[in-house]
Amino acid sequence: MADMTAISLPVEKSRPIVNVSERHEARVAWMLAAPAMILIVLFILAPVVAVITLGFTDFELGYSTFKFVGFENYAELMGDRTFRQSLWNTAVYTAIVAPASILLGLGVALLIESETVGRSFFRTAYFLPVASLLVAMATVWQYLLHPTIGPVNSLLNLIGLPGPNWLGSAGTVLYSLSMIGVWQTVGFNMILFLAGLTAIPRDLYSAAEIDGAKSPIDRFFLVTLPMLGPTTVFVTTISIINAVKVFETVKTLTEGGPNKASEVLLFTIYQEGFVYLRVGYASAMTVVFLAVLVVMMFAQYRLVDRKVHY
Amino acid sequence: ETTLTVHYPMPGFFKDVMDKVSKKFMEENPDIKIEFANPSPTYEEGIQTIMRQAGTSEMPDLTFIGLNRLRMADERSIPVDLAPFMAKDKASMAEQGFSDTILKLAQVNGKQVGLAFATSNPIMYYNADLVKAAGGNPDQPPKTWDEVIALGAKIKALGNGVDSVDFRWQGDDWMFSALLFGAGGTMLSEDESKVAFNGPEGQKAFAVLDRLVKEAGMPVFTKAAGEQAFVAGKVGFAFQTTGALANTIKNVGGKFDLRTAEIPLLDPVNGKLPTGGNAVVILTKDEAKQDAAWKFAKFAAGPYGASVVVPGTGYVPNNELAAKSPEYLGDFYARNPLFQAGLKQMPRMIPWYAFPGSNGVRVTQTIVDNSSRVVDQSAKPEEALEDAAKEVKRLLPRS
Amino acid sequence: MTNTLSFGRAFRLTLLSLGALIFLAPYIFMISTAGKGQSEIFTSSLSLIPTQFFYLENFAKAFGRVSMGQLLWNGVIVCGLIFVIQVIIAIPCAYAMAKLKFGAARLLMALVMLGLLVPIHATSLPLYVAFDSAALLNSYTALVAPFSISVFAIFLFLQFFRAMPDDLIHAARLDGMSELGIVMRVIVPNAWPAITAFAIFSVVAHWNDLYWPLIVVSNQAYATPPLGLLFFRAAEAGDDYGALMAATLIITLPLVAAFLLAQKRFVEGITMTGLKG
Amino acid sequence: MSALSITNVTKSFGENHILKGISLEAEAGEFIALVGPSGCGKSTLLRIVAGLEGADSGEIVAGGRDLTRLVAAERNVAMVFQSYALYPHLTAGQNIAVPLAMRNLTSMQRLPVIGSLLPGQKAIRTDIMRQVTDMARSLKIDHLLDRKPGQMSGGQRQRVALARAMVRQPGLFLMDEPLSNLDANLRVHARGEIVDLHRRAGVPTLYVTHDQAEALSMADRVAVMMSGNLLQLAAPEVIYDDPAHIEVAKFVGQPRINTIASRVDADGAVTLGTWRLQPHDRLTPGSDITVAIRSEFLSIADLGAPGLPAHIERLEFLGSEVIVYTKLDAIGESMVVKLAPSDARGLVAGKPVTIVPQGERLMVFGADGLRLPADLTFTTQLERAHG
Amino acid sequence: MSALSITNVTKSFGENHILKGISLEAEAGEFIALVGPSGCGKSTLLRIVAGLEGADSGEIVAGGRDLTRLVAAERNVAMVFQSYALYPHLTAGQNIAVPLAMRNLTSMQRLPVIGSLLPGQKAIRTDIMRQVTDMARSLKIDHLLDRKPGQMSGGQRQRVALARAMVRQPGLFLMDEPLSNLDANLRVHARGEIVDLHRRAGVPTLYVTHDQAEALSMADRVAVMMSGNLLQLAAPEVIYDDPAHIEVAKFVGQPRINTIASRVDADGAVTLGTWRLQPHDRLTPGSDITVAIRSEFLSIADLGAPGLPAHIERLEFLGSEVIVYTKLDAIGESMVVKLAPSDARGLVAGKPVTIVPQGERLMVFGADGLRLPADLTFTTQLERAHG
Ligand SMILES: Nc1ncnc2c1ncn2[C@@H]1O[C@H](COP(=O)(O)OP(=O)(O)OP(=O)(O)O)[C@@H](O)[C@H]1O
Ligand SMILES: Nc1ncnc2c1ncn2[C@@H]1O[C@H](COP(=O)(O)OP(=O)(O)OP(=O)(O)O)[C@@H](O)[C@H]1O
Ligand SMILES: [Mg+2]
Ligand SMILES: [Mg+2]
Repeated sequence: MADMTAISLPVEKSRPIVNVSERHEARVAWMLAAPAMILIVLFILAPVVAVITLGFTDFELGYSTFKFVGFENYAELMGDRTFRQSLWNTAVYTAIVAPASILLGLGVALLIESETVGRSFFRTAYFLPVASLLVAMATVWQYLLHPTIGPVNSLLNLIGLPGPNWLGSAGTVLYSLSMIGVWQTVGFNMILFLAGLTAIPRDLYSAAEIDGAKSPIDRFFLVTLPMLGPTTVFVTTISIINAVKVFETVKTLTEGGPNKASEVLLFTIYQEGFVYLRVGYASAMTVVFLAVLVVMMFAQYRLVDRKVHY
Repeated sequence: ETTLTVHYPMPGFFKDVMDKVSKKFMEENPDIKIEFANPSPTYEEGIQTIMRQAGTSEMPDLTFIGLNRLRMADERSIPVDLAPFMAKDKASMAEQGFSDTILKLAQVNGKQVGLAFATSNPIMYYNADLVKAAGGNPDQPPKTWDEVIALGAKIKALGNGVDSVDFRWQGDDWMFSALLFGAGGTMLSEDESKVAFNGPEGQKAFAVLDRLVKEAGMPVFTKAAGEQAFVAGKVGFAFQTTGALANTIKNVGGKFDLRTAEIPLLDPVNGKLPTGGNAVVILTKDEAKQDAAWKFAKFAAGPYGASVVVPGTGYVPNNELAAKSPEYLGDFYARNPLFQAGLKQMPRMIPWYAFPGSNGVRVTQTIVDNSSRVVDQSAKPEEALEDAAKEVKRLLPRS
Repeated sequence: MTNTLSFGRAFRLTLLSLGALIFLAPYIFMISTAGKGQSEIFTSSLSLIPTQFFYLENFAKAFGRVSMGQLLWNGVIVCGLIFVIQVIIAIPCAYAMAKLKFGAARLLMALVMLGLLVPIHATSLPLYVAFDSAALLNSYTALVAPFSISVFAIFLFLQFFRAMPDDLIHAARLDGMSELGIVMRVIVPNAWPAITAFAIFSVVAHWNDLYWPLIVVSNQAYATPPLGLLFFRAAEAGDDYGALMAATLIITLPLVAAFLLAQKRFVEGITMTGLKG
Repeated sequence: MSALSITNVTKSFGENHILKGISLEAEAGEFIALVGPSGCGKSTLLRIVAGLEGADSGEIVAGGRDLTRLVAAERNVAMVFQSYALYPHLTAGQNIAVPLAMRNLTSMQRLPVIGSLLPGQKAIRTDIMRQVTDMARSLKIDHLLDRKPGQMSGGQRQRVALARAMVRQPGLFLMDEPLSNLDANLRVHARGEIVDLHRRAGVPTLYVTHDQAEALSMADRVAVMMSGNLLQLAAPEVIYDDPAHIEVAKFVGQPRINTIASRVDADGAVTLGTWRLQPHDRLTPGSDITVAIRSEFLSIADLGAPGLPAHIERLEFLGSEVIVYTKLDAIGESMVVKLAPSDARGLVAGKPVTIVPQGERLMVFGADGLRLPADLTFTTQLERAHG
Repeated sequence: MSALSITNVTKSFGENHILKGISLEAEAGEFIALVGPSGCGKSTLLRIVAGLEGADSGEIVAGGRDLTRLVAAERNVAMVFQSYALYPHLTAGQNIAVPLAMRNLTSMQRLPVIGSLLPGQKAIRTDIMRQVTDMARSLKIDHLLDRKPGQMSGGQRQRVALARAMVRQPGLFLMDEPLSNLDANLRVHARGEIVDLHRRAGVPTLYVTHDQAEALSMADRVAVMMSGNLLQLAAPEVIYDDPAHIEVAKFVGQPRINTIASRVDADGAVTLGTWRLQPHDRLTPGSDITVAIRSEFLSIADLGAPGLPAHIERLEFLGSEVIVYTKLDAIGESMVVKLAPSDARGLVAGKPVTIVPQGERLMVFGADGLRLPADLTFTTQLERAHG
């Protein structure tokens, strides 16, 4: 048997059609994607490579020279308590802000869609925080959350609750920042969900009604949620990434304090690189930050993505 | 004609001052044109911008650098040494009120890297209404920390959401320095090789902080929160820079009787106070421009500059002539008693200490973090101080 | 179906209104502050309506202290350019990734993910050095170029395009459209909700961006709106709140107007009714 | 009391009046086929009955309940959509199970993860799966239960949509062309299943179809809609043999009924080319009428035989029959004749022949399109017109 | 050389082998109808020919060009999708105009605003509009040109899809059930339009349909596909009268052909219940065969007449004909008889009758499903089986 296969001449198989159209498709795809790819390389990849390189140096801002120090920065990172602390804080922040803003965003989008009056008003109201200029908003939040003269605590006092020291105490500062983070991102997610809702064929709701999905909740689970699958994956990914990248609020509101209670990754990196000027070390931090996240997000995306597309 | 590009931080604060100074300067020096680069929001970002731009064509000719960052800038050879210019100008320098004390503020290891432009020191603000209500005499403000604490406790006892004290410990080590230097202490040993702030002076300093919380019930405020509470009339004493004076006056308006006084010192005899503010620094390496830049630097830091800065901000005059001469600030202080506290403290001003080495800035943060542990009572003052000292020791350059 | 106020509907409206109130609270405070004199802003008692109207003064300050017109104009130019370029670059790429088979799709996906994660803070230094050596600082190019590629846009469009029925694209191919033609004539008209949503995000983000303009712009002729806000801030000494809020309102207002105009677009249902099955 | 009564339903889309007042009553267990030209509003009527679209006016009552004010989910109707409307994210099996799950499981039990932990749901789920499998088997899609709609052919999707509607026990069946994408055998088979189910369920059914064989063979009564009106609602035989309106006659029957416009002579007779027809009763002289006869009631004789001389234009082979297209020599009107293939032997295009109508099968319609009384049919067959 | 040649095309979806090697040749201007059970791969084949789907292997050559190497846009084929695939954002008119605009306007001229300023495009646009209107008129959708797909009924959408394909002058027409949602009259009308167009264009056409009347009447040849294979490709008459395979015989013809499984006796004759059939030629004794006869070649006689005794089970009225379902008394097999309504008078369910087949119409298929030689037909009609 083995001999026979060995001597038999290769049979001419009819040419697969696949290759041609696929090759063409691939070529076109390359062409369409090329500008984006070039720009990604130029404005994202190249700087990232530069950052990675810097991570192996002792470069400090202001000095024109630097030397390579190998993995020294990474070694230092291992024992850096601040880095660990900010890693933890970032995780906590993300664990609060991402789910809360996704759920609220979805809820608000659904509520607004099912309402007939004041849609424009509500959309705008929930969107406004997205458009807010944080430099100014920081002041406002400082005041609103002021432990003694702030309106929030005044209201709490009215109903007999003690007002916490929102931004001042190490115990609450992270939650306060999370709250502000949610405030900022709900509108963002709402818009995405609103856009996602438009892509759902009306026919499916008809079918659902006919099938006896009486309550809006039934229809939500039967049609809306699954059909929003891709949008939800997108929103989730973006929400997590944005939460992990929290920076501005921390910088303008608490500067990481008190005593590092609101120290988050990007703030730490910024602090190292631009305030302490140790760009090399900050770069190493950035690399670790990116490596962890890229792997995590890509895995998550591939895993979930397969499930939601039909 | 020479055009100078000038960069400065905190435009909300300095824009009017800069406009005024440069206008006058151009009137006096028609051959020099002043242009402003986009200002930076804070000192911190200002120096970042300069460091980034150092050596590029974008680098401005002059900038204003926070006094505590001069050392760092100098380590990176960013400022031009002013000694040669001063040597040429020796006579007129003294005449224009650049005293040695003042010059020292902008020296790093004896090198004149800039001229102090706007300087401040920490003072005590107080709400006379609250002091009165608590049984104190507003005309006789507390002179020692003990008195502050005692009166603070009484104010706190007034209730109704009123707090005793806001001590601006956040952000940097400036106010800690105020306590430390006020007790006669120093940050490091003379040769900068050992940590010295954990000595008895430092312990006293942290103890004050601790007692402010424990005995006077000082709350944990963020910087902005403290400021807002004070101007709302809900805080008895606020300890912070004179630089905030002008704005505080505006924010308080007629809501209550705002007063200022000298800050209590743990060592009333030898106590010193750190100097905040900034110095004008020449960056341009272009010799032709340098002369013009020097002219401008001298003008800005000179009496005219000071006479513009002081009323607009609350800073203390960085120029002796300006303080005394009727041509400049003259009777300003008589008319504005609130500004006097800072002025009276001028003789005690010493440079805001900048730590050596690449971790210099980070040391500041370490001190702030440990201060915060005291304020939120998560650590005993001795403990926090020791931790700070240990950490700072680690961060100092090993020699 | 009916417009009567049922219990559920009343509940829904209450919920929405309460939420809106919470979300608007900072703005309410802001508007109120923009009309207050400086000493009236922080008081122990909360009052939203200024006792004395300082709107005129504060807005006059906002317009007087900085050249607002120039700032807004720069903002429009920069945001407009950024948005147009982003869309032109991202849509074909997203289409290729969503609907065409090609080997690099996965690599591209990884790049996009990376791009999403990389904060501009981390790469600003290398980018700054690059722009400096190309002598491009202080120009619209410097403000626009780094954002010419939006991985967010690619990612967003990718999700939307995938949901589009293949048959539609097949029909277009048979009708003789090139792939680029399909993108322009079939994909884009049917992706308005996504494009509008992205437009909003892009414009908002770059209109409000403070970080990058601060780095590349030292010449005030190229300053964007948030840079103008700096003139009302004095971190060390306390801000001029009234004027700051007034200026913020002026800067935010165009965004709100744009949003109001745009929002119809992203909720306008494009139902795939050309199809069966 | 009728099981379903639709009263005076009207509907417009903007300027277009789609339904101009449709009224219809169905008995319990009655199967009504709804036919009419494309775009006449059949789907719209179904959607209104289902509660998916609001009518501009009119009432719908079923099983004694006034449905008009109820939302779709409460009307308890099953519907097959013309566009299938399958849930793209669910497999065929899950699609079919949806209505059962909605009815038999509580909303708690239906929750994604938690639901499957609750007590009692296991048995219900098993039961649902059994019903789904049974239904799928009867429509021959049991091998597809795990596929998603995107992986199925058009006909397969249609059967899933059908199964989803048939698996329930609704108060009313609405089917919008449920078999249009099926091949003939499958269609016959599915027809049988639908009729069976209908008989078992005993609920009124509205069935939209373009296939006349379907309409005529399945329905108890056929409703013919046209341009917004219900022209006739009657038993299939009546619709076919005794249409009340010329449009109904034209619409039903393949090939289309032959019609010749004419005018009543002074003596009440009708002249058709060279032939005169004498009706039983008198027609109003001078009135415009249309004479119509179905193609199967015409036969072809050799030239010269008594009848209408004509030429053959073309022939169409349809397997079990042949359609002969002819043109009458005298008046140039087309006449279509349906023959058994055996009878069509020897016929070729161009050949002159004689067309012989069965006189008692002639129908006469007035100028308004309405049928003139049945007793008007002609006894005097095909007398050669004098002169 | 043939105008279209498909050689050995195979295609699998995962484990499912959908096309198992389809080969087919079409002459220039030939109209080939593709029929087969739902899910047999018709749409898939069309999509492969169009270049929308890659085949696993095989070749496609059209007009001398090897299409295999070309992408869809270059193949110059027009296709009607089973799912319509209309552009949702364009009106009906714009939908139809797309292929013309693509061909006749340069890419500059097609640009939204600038395009309408360029010289020369005005005339072209007018011409396109004219063609669109003409085509729409011929499919009776000219009043819908300004509606978007969402505002049209199913049949209207289908006609727009058809118009979009027909308005071009492609090298190849592919139509996937283009008339399934149309009513009978419209369907006949559209059929005529398609045939006309096809004749004018003279390009090969592949036409998928479930409507046998369509397949048989329109096509030059009919291709019957089943479970991935092409069973027979022949002229309609051949497919109907002379099927090469039992499956083809079963698939084509309504009602379905009557089949009776049997075995050849030792003497080469075939016993059907109480009757023995004697073929012309000898059949292999002992082999399994299937005897088949179409329903129209059976007739019903009174009980006692020579033929197969049976009972009537039910009757189905189809307008011009009646389908009689019977069961043979002897072997319990079902037999379906198609009669003219006149011949069915007096028949009721349960009545015992005699079924009389036309012997020369009997077909015999072997165990492998293939037709046994034609000269096997029986001359000895229905001899009563002895004993
Ligand atoms: N993407 C897919 N994945 C898996 N199987 C598929 C896919 N697409 C089609 N099929 C299967 O391939 C077979 C052929 O599908 P195709 O659409 O060609 O059938 P068809 O002959 O057109 O049927 P119909 O007459 O019902 O339209 C079907 O059984 C279908 O289930
Ligand atoms: N949303 C709409 N806006 C405007 N006109 C519409 C809309 N929906 C349907 N129509 C029109 O209403 C008429 C009736 O549509 P409907 O779908 O009820 O027809 P139908 O009888 O089901 O036709 P078909 O047999 O082709 O499915 C059609 O002429 C259609 O164009
Ligand atoms: Mg319809
Ligand atoms: Mg198909």
